[in-house]
Amino acid sequence: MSGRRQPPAGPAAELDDGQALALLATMRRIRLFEERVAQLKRADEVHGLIHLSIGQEAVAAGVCAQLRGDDPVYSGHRAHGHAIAKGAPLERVMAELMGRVDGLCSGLGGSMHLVDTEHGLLGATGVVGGNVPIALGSALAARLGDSDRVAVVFFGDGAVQAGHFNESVNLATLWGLSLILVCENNGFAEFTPRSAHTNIERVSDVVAPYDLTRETVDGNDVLAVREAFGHLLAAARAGRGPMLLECLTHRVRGHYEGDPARYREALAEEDWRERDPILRLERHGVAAGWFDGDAVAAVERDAGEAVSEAVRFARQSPFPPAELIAELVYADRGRG
Amino acid sequence: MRETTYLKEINATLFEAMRGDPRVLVIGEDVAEGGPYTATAGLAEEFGTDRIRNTPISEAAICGVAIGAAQSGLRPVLEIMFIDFITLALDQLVNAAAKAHSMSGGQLRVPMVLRTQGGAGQRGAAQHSQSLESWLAHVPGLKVVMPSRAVDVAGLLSSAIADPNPVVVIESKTLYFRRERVPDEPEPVPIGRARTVREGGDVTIVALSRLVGEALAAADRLAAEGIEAEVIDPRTLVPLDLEAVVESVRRTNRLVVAHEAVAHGGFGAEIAARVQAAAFDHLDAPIERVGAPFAPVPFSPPLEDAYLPGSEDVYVAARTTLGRPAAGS
Amino acid sequence: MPTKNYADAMLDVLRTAMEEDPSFVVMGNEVLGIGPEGAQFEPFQREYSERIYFPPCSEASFAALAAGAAMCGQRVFAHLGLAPFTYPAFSSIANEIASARTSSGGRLDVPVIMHMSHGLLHGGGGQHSETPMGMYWNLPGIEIVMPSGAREVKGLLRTAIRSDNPTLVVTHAFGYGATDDVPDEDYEIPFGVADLRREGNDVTLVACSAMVGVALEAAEQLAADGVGAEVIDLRTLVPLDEAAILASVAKTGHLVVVDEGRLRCGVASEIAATVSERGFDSLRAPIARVARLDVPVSASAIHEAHISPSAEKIVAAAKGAVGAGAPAASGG
Amino acid sequence: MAERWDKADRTRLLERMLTIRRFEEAVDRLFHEQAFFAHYHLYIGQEATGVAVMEALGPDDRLATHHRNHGHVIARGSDPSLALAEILGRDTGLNHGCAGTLHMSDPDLGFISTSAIVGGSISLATGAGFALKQADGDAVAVGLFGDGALEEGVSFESLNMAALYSLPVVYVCENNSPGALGSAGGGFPTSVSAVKDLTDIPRTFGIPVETVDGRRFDEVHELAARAVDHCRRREGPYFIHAVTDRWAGSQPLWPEMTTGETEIARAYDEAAIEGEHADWFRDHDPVLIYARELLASGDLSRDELAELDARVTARIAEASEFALAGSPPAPESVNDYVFA
Repeated sequence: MSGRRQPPAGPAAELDDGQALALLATMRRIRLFEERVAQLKRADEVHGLIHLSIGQEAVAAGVCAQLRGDDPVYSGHRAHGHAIAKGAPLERVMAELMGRVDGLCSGLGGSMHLVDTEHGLLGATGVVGGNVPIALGSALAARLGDSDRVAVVFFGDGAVQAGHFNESVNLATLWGLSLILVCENNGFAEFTPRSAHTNIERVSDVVAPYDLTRETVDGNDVLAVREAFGHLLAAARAGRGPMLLECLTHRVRGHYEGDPARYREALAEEDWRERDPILRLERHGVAAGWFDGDAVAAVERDAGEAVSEAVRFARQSPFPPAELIAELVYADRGRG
Repeated sequence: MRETTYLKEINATLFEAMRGDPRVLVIGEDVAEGGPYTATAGLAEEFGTDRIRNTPISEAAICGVAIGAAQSGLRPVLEIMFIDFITLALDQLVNAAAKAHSMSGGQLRVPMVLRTQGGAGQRGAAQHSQSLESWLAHVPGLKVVMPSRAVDVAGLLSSAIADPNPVVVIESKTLYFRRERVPDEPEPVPIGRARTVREGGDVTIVALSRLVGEALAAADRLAAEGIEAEVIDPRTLVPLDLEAVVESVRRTNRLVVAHEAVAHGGFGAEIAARVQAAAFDHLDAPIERVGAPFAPVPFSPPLEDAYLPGSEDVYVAARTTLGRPAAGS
Repeated sequence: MPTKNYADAMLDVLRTAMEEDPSFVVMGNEVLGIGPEGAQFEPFQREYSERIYFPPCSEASFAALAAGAAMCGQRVFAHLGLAPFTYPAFSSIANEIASARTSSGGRLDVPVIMHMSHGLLHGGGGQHSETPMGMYWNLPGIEIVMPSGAREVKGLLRTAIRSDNPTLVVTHAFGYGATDDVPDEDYEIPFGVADLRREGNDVTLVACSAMVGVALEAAEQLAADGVGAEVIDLRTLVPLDEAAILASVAKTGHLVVVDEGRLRCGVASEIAATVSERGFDSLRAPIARVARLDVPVSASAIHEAHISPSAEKIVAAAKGAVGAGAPAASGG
Repeated sequence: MAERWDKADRTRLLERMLTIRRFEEAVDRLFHEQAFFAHYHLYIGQEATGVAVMEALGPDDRLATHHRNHGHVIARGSDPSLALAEILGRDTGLNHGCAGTLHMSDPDLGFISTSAIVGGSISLATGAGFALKQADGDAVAVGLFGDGALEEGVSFESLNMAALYSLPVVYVCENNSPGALGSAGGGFPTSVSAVKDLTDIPRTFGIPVETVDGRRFDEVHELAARAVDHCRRREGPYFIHAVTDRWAGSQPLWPEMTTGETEIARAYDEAAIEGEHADWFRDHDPVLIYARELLASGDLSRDELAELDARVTARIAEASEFALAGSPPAPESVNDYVFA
């Protein structure tokens, strides 16, 4: 296969202390939020199929930190982190997972279908890879509207084996749209290791025939994600696209909450502490003098409070009225 | 009055919509060249290939593109060349387009139009001749229209482009080239309103798409025998103008439902189920359904001709429901 | 008789098929659902690891792959996942599998077994809660099986595996753990023969899959109120045992069709239309359909309950029909 | 490899190619005489590829073809009379008139279902390969398709699975896009693929792939034989990219015989090559190219060539008569083939 194309030169991603702390705060919020969700799922307070991204927070944080509010973002079934990183209010995400009327989607969407148009999260899908072509449509709208918005779609490596992924890469390349495909390659498609689904080791190799600009990074290193994505984003903003960022990461939980995950070995605690993207940034940030231990503790405390507040908010929100579902089938409120 | 065709009206409506609204764009396979039936001919010349976009043979992806573009403020008109190929885009249509508004709690809107054409009669065999409207009507969140004549395809396509929801416009390939006379200033055709094509007091015939013409032919034959049939074209399947049908059945007390699709699980079943519930005491005879047999569309002309419901079947069904079976049937 | 759940019943049949036919293959992820019963697959998987495949997220391709293999005489049990995940495979199923026999002029059999899970999942939300049989049975060429319990799962799956036609075996996503008295030995339940689950003289309740249990529950409640309900388990949708339904309606004069799929253009529509046509003179009241409301499924439990058929809704519809009161003709 | 063919072989191969050409000309003629109506796709210009691939196969191999199937069915050895009767929708046809031009198949010769959905044949052939790998023996599956099929998602899914499970499938992509309408804008291979070289697609999956001049029988056959052998040895799938110049008479959507029927004298008489499409007949017509080779090698004299053409023409005339004389199927038979 032809060698990987170099990412286009873009402005170097400057990182100041405040931004570093913000990245840490985002990841910590996602982590504590999801740990709480796991508890609430066991207590039957959140409903439905729940897919957690614990261990993958660096991708959501590193990517979304650099996006504008009007950049359309799409996600899949493992979307909590992306929604939170893109700016969706924690309490409204929690209320959605609890099926309450103050949830992002008034309780109609649930965990797998988070949407927050106000913050540019245009969709999350429960169909593996189903949002890739839809994100392409948003990129097309940006192009035709002379906007420099960049569309971003998150997906797992399992999505790459679905035909619509390849169709979309072809179209995006053909039309040169400003779309950045962000693959969270956690090595598992649902319950099955990548090696059982394809002979192609790296997702970035799948798109090689299209000569797409592509980059593979350590997805557990938020600084690496941020920097690589920053370069791609600058180029996409300038109208050069599409591109693919492959983030090699690790899913700590099973495919969904309740999944006994017998199909794989758990990572040893020690190894995990080494790879945990949050601990890594904490260690690095303190060593680099970006922030100190007190700031780290404050981040954790604030995030914990925000999550508790989100739970309080969600619990007091009523369930949606039964009639709402019939009202929302059609945009003009008409029934079919 | 002026002379036109169903196909010319589609083309003219697209021109008009694109001139009137810069958000409208046309996406599909070969659309810049006009497509196999020339429905989009000339558009690329006037509006350029940015707004008339040829695509690869990738129905799933291009349907997704239309959804994303619609969610982001455009008004895409997606062409799926044959309705049979909707199967390739069904995941996007059912799991995304139809549900986005509801699943997002009303935040997202998908004002896209999916134009496609169905029906047999051109010896297209099992994969290019199907009538799949019942599948689409089974999907809440989609609106489904099925025009039977030039003036309706223009009006409904226009209404569909203006609609804030995903609308599937199912055209009929056998109606494309028929010459029709239409008013110079046709009335708008709102989505969800049936049309009484012919009035009559003895039996109600509800017919879809191509079968409207067949029903009229049957009605003429019945009239010659002293039976006055009322022919209703629902024009829109979702939302269905049930009241127009029920009102008619309350007067005629007899109903025939006719379409080209496989009768089993077809849209006729839905109409029959609703009418028997809404007008049970008014029905003097069983509702007769006319549709294709439970078999894939065969290629051979005599087989396809026998397979396809036509005016003879409508006529026989009407006679049957009147308790006066046609001779030999 | 031993007590077994759906998963046991399926494994009984799959094991026999593996033993009888050295080329029999099982392909699919979470074949026994995504619940705890999935664990029951493990010993089977170890035993037949050579003939069990966990395919990529490529539903279109592996449905067609199973069919292509079937055209060469191999039997593949292809688990396509949850019913909504079969939409990406719709062209393979509708265009390739359903029409292949007719298009070859009867020269090619396609004995592929497609399996999927359907139904409301209690929180599955918009994209994991489909029961699209109204679409599948408008598609000539495929046999459709919807077992109502573990006993039926075993007998019907066995028949499906032996059928020379493409079969769609549809089990309820919540049913894998449901138990029944199921014989150890192999047996077949013929297609197109409904099962009269309960006799009654006043109203006929027709259902399939998990709705049979709900209908039986409704029948109990109706009995307490002096209404004798007859409950018919269709077992297969294609072929459909119209005669059984018509015979029952001839006796009761009233029909309530229960279906977990959506109302409009659903399974209940066709059954209502057929009976209203062929049982016209027997019917003493409008046929009521109790089906899922025509809306996308919400993640909210309140909404899910609101749109689902339930024993209470069936009871109300049945009483409406028998009382010849207001026609109970809407879904939900 | 060329030396393995003796005079009789080469004459037989030319006869087969010419049979396809005359068959397709008859299809077009019968369409214009309104003997049948359907949207049909001709194989003219690709005869060398089809015949070469079939020649590399054995009797137990299985095939999945697509909407442009006539040449494959004839090349594999189906009776042209039965094939033509099928296209005319007769009960005497290969599929009792149920298939027509789009879905024609001959299961006795190893064809499985013929899909007219772009990409369908790739997925079905992958299934055939799956079954053949499970079975004993060394039979292989062949999937035949055009370059457009590589735009459909199912093709990627299928290639991935074939590579993953190491299935014995020979994928034969007949790329007839050069010269087609869509490529006029400069895009190659088609106007709607961003892939500059289609062979990069199978290569990505680790599937061995080679491009071959689809107009040259010997070259295609040599590659096909290697590909089949690779699959027989159970070394996984193989991908053949056979490039032909699109027959000048073809329009992408509705075929037209603007080239007229092929005069066999064009194989040796430069003066017979004239008109708008002279280039195609001179440089791209695979049947004439092969005939010229036989004339040059002395395997065939001009008289023998004329005689061969006369024989083939008569055979197709007979097929036309058979097809036209065939009775249509009984209308009720529509229900006969739905279920086993």
